[in-house]
Amino acid sequence: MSTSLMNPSEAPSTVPPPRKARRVPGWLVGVLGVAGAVVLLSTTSYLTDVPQLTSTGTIQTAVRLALPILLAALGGLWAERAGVVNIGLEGMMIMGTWGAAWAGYQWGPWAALLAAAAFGALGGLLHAIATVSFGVNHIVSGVAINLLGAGLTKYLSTLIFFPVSHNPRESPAVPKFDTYSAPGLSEWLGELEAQQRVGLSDVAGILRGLVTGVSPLTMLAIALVVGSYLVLWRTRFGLRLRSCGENPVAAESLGVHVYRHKYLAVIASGALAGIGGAALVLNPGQPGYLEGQTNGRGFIGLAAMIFGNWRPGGLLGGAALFGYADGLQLRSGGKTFLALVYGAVLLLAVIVVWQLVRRRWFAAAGGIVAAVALYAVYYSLDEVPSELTTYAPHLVTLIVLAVASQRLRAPAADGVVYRRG
Amino acid sequence: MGILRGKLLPPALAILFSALLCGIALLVSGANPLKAFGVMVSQVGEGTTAVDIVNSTGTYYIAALAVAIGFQMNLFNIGVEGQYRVAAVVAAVVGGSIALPPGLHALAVIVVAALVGALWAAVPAVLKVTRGVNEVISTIMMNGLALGLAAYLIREDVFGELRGNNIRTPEIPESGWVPGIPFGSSGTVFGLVFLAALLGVAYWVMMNRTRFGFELKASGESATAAAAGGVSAKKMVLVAMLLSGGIAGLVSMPEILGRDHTYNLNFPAGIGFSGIAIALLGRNHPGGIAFGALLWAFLDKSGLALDNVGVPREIVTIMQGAIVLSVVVAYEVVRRFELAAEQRRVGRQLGAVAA
Amino acid sequence: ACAKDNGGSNTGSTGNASGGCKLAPKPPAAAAASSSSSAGEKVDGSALKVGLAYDIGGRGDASFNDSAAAGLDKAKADFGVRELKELTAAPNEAEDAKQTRLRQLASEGFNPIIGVGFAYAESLKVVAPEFPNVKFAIVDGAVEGAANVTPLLFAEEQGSFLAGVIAAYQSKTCHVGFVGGVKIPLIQKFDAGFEQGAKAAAPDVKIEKKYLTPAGDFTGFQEPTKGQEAAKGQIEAGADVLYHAAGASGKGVFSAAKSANVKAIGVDSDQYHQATVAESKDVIVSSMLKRVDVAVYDFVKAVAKDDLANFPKVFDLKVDGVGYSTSGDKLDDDLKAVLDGYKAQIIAGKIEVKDKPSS
Amino acid sequence: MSTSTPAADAAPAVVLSGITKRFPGVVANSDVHLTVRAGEVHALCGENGAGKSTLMKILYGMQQPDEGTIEVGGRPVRFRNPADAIKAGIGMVHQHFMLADNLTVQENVVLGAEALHGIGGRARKVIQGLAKSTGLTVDPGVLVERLGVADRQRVEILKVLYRGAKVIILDEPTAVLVPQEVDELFTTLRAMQEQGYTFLFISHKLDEVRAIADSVTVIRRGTTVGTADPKAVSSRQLAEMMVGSELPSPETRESTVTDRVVLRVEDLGLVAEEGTRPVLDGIDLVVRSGEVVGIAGVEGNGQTELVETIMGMRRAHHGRVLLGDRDLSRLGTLARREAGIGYVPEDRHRQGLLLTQPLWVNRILGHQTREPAAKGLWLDLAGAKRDTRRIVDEFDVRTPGIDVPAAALSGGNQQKLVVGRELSGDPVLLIASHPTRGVDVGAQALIWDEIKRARARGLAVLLISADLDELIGLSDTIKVMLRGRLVADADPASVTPEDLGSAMTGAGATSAAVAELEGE
Ligand SMILES: Nc1ncnc2c1ncn2[C@@H]1O[C@H](COP(=O)(O)OP(=O)(O)OP(=O)(O)O)[C@@H](O)[C@H]1O
Ligand SMILES: Nc1ncnc2c1ncn2[C@@H]1O[C@H](COP(=O)(O)OP(=O)(O)OP(=O)(O)O)[C@@H](O)[C@H]1O
Ligand SMILES: [Mg+2]
Ligand SMILES: [Mg+2]
Repeated sequence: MSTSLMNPSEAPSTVPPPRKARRVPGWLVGVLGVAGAVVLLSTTSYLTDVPQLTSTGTIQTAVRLALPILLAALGGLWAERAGVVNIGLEGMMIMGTWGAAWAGYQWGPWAALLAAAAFGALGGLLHAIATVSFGVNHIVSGVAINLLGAGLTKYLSTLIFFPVSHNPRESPAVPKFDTYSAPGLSEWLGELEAQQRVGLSDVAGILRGLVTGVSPLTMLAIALVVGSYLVLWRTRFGLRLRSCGENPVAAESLGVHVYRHKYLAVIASGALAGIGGAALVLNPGQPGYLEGQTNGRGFIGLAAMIFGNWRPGGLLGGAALFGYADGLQLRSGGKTFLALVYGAVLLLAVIVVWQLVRRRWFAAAGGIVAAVALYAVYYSLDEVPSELTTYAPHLVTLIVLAVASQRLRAPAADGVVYRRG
Repeated sequence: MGILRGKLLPPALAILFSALLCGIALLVSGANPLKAFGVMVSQVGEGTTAVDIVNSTGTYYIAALAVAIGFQMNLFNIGVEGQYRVAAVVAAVVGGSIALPPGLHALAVIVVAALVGALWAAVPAVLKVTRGVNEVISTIMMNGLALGLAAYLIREDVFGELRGNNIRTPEIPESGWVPGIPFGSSGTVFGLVFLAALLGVAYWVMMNRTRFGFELKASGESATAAAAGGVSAKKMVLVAMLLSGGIAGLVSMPEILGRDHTYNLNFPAGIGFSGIAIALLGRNHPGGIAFGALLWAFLDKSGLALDNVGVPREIVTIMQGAIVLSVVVAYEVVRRFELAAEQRRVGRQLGAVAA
Repeated sequence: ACAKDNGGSNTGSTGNASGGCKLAPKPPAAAAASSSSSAGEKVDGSALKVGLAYDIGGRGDASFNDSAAAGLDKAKADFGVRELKELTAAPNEAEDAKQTRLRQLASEGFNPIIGVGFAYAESLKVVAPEFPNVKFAIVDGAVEGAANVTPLLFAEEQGSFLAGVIAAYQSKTCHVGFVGGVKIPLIQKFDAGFEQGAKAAAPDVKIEKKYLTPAGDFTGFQEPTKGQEAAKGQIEAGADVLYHAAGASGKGVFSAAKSANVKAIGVDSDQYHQATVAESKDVIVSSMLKRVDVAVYDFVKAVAKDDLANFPKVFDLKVDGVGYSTSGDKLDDDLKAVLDGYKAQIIAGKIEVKDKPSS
Repeated sequence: MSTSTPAADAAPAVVLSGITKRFPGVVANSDVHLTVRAGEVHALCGENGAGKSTLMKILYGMQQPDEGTIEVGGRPVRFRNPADAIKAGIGMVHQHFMLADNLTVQENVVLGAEALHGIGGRARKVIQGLAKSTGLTVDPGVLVERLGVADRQRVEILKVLYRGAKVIILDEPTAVLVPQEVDELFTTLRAMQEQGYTFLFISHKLDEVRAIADSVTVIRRGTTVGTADPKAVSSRQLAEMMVGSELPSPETRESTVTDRVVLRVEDLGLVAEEGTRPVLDGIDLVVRSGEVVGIAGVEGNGQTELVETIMGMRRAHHGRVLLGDRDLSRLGTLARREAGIGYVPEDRHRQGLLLTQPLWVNRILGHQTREPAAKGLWLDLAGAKRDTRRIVDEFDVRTPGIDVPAAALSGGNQQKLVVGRELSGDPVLLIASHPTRGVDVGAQALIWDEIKRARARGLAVLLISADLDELIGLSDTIKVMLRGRLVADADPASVTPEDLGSAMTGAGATSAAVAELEGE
């Protein structure tokens, strides 16, 4: 073992001289992806005559639903970039909801945000103590934190909320943020959308959804995504943090305080998950804290992060996809879902053509079979049973992962217990 | 002695520590922890609680075994939740619509449940093996889909039937029931609790005495070493996941065949997640898991008594979380201590100490 | 370049075909309402120890548990009940936990014992025969073959029929919506009645429907966010009166109605007066009342008088087991008259309200 | 830099005195004394586990000594962590590369030293400047995972330079390099020495030590044996100082090669997982009974892939693998093992052993279907234990018992266990990847002996090794591998490591002993 590389069999073989890295920049991938998705949706919307696919309302719904997931995913990003798997996001998020409600009903939404971050961070701290200092398996610790988070908040609610709200499972009502719109722009886009012109109206609808009725929370979340990118990829702190997730031994040998960075990362992770909880509590439809409110969103956030290849832009996409699919099924149900199936057929058709160009006959054949099967579904049904559409986001995530997951790459030391010395 | 210390000390410490922690929490909230714990212990003697604990231990045990098989090779089957639900619906539907002689009927239902559980687990397994999809995500997604499928299958126009305000699958005829052991007014222990015990023994034998168990463990310990030793990681993933799903499919069998005879809207959720915690608590060891399941069941069932003394029952959940966390910390501390001791011992015996 | 949105702007609500529905002929006016509730009668319940086993949510859920609690409180005050004990179910608990709860109450000498929620049906089937001398009751459920279990069933569809009528009359777009929490038979009764009522009042009415989760996934009662988004979807599709039967998720429905300035109808209790939805109270035009409190009160009373034989089989419009609220004064007298007309027809059996939705 | 020659009167760059470091069960360093003059290349030699790396880690602040003092530039210092050492101008290139694969070269270099020039364009300029002045050229923007070994080493040295280190520790820097790359490295070192850098240089290769070092200190069993002038001692003398006894040699005496073909590889090809890039291309190979065929090649030229394809751990794209007359191409790894292939993997920790499991469980690995470890589907625990005891005895595995976890053994003893296991069950073919890598001389000698004995009994051996002396000494035939192809044959009787090295880098045959194969 003494003279080899760290991972001999995983070492890249230098057989032909290393390919000149023809790397497409990440932002370009994102832009192309978004553009592709818009084209696909507007085509589908046109062909199936279901304007809801790109309506302002749908987009707004998607944004609202994606928000908590996005924040949880960001939390996951911070922890995992530092090499700590955080399956305890759900628990930290629950703690966040409680903290948000507790501070929120007394001192307003901004206080709610702060308290949520603090409560989430507390969960993160616990996770850090267990995983970093005690070297506990990350999953174990995460599961325990989920239990603890749920138990603690229930317990605290009976103690603290019950006397005020007379309901041990609910907090008193929490005041919400006002929402904001871009004046002029919003109306202009609204007119465009109303004209129902192919493509143009779709884009207008989507844009309008993004600039109308925006909560400060949404802006904060977007800022956090950008901020996370800048901090993690453009600062020395971020470099050090990421190095802890890639090769902590090397980092330590260069004077990086690995434990400290892991602690900070996991605490930040908890805080972000906590803010995700606050996003739920401060959602206009919510009374405040409600037992069982997170309903697995922490896990979904984790999935969105993996889906997004451990990158801020990617997880934004993952959260958006989930929010969009969920919004669509909630707002319009079975018929729209069928339109989505149609969209999937279109997407598959594109993939098949691409595989044919690359002479991947097998993959192309698979694509054709899937497309035909989906088209048969589209053709034979009027409406998908609501039992099944409810979980459309789960299905969509699964399918997209199956198509794309081989390109994913976790930080090299993710989930590895690191011990100094 | 040393081995016992290493294995038993950590959980004992952890339980003590968690009890202490919860005690403090109770004190802070103005309750009397001694009274609370006392009421929980004495609850075991009340009504059917003892029998309920045994029954529930069996259910948790099966769930935790299912999880543990995956854990043996670092596979996180978060999907036990969905697997047992889908398996329960389909098995209940099949059980309610076939006619077979007693014994055989129940057996058929059990086999169907295992198969369906395995089938539901096969999706993430295949996705992982062929497409590299992380099983944590895919099983979480499958849990959602399981809810949808179960709901669809019990629609009145599909297989369900209406009972008052409840919907359920057709009742399984008496030939498909598995009789329990009645304890009079203290309740009836499900016959299939013994299935759980049997699974535990089988699991132990498999892990320690068979080639398959060895390969599973080797694969979990070091996928690269296992591959060099002729164990295909992909095959192991597939088999382990199917096995895990198959066992998960059995989770609700004791209740369905022993008491409910149908799947209805009151179907309990969350057993899969408890199974994860219990498997971790028991360190994937059949004995440890049995202990963990018993502890879990005790906390669950006795916790009902806390209502009587005005203590929020949620303290039990806190206790469960605290136990899981502190038990692993305790194991880790003891392990480090013992590793150093072992190295010292090896060093001494070899006389390798220079100078 | 952002401007603050003022609450209740007219987001969505496209295609204002103002003027509302073409209404069906109004039902004949009813005779004077018959207030059946026998008041003033003195009942002594000082010997009773009443036990209550709540479903998930328990006292304080601002829903049917709370309603049961209110009935119990009233009974205690009126009859001087000796002792009360209330226990609450936990989410996702196993069947035997419910049995233990009931058994615990029974063995501690509580009698009568009321299980709140159909989830107790299976447990009562087991426990009730073990305590033949204890009088049990179950809200929203029935237990076949157990003589000592009194079902407290409601004709939610009848109340919802009236809610449908209200919706049809109040809609300007002739387009109404229903948001159900979980797609279970109980909630489908609300759906069915609402649909039938709306159609009866305005045959051309368009109805949007959405259940948040399917049967078995009870999170649909706890997801105000989803309730809100579903409601917004319906509002944008054109609905301007929304009725919900979605538990805590209903708060999201109200919030959506409030922000789009459309009307909403509450459920179970008079939600106009509910603290947690106080912000949106001005859009709540009425609530479909399901008088669990009355049922519980009447049951305790019947037990105290030892007169279960005459106990109503179903709490329907006839016994005022269901109804509608008028708090906030959003219904005009015309409409009230129409509602009374329909109510009379239903009571008289001229209209039979279905308990299963058409789709 | 103006003063380039080491001045005898200047304060020594580093003085370590009385350093003692104990680990549980081991005293890694015991009263070590070491003086390094400024501007010299000071070599450190010693057997495996002698404590060289530990000493260097102490100097670099990664570990704290239990006793002893450190002086740098004449001033006593205390390093609590590497950052302290870096501040004092000390840098270390580790025995195991310390690079984050998924970060770029630039990120790896600036990590931990961001305060100097930031992490952006300025840092890039500095790196490029450094690279130019020292000849360590590498593109700062490329991901480290795309680099070969020599490039990685350059990055490691750049890292150290970037921090302004004046005293540079190189822990076995040449182990992974071919002779030509070693020469290049040495040229760089000399140029840097001119500029005033001081080097601490660890190597097991004594010729190299003599070629580059100005003085050499030998460590044995954790303590300093003495310092010598490398120009004045022979490699043999040095080695005997290290070991305290005579040296073994890998040489095989007479040939035992027979005509019976055991392994035949025909036109084997492998395509990289991520695309269509060929990793192996048209490999034809024959190994006969009693023959050792050695494969020489710079790491990363497909040797690992070749072995793993023959073992069935990777799916060949085309071509056949035959054992005797039997076509193994469609079989899995286990079936191939059952057919009679023993396999000593290149990395015993990752591929050879289950580290936390007892020795006897490790005995079962790879033999889980065969006697004595198994009976049918059932494991035969007693049989496995019995046979483990046999291996421990026959192969002189130094262990307190067969129930200790494999991790508790030293590297050499772990390797003896692996070799013992792979030679059990009478294999007809042994595939040995770096069988003595990082193993000390005693264990090395034993492993060589065992391979020779088995060969004499008719075993066919496919040997992959980076240690060219071992390769030349053990093999009957040597093939050179380059970019996934076998490009040349060499005759072990006459070839020198230098010739082999130049063939391995593709510089072309420089000697009659290496015959290029037709085809390219
Ligand atoms: N962290 C550690 N914990 C326990 N023992 C250790 C540790 N690091 C090193 N050792 C032991 O200290 C001794 C010296 O090891 P060291 O790595 O310094 O040897 P070395 O001379 O560098 O050997 P090599 O030639 O293999 O690199 C060895 O016996 C090793 O087992
Ligand atoms: N971090 C560590 N913690 C505990 N023990 C260690 C550590 N590092 C090394 N050891 C112990 O030191 C011994 C040898 O370790 P080391 O890595 O130096 O092996 P080695 O003899 O150099 O073999 P190799 O050549 O494979 O590296 C083993 O007994 C191992 O258990
Ligand atoms: Mg070593
Ligand atoms: Mg070393």
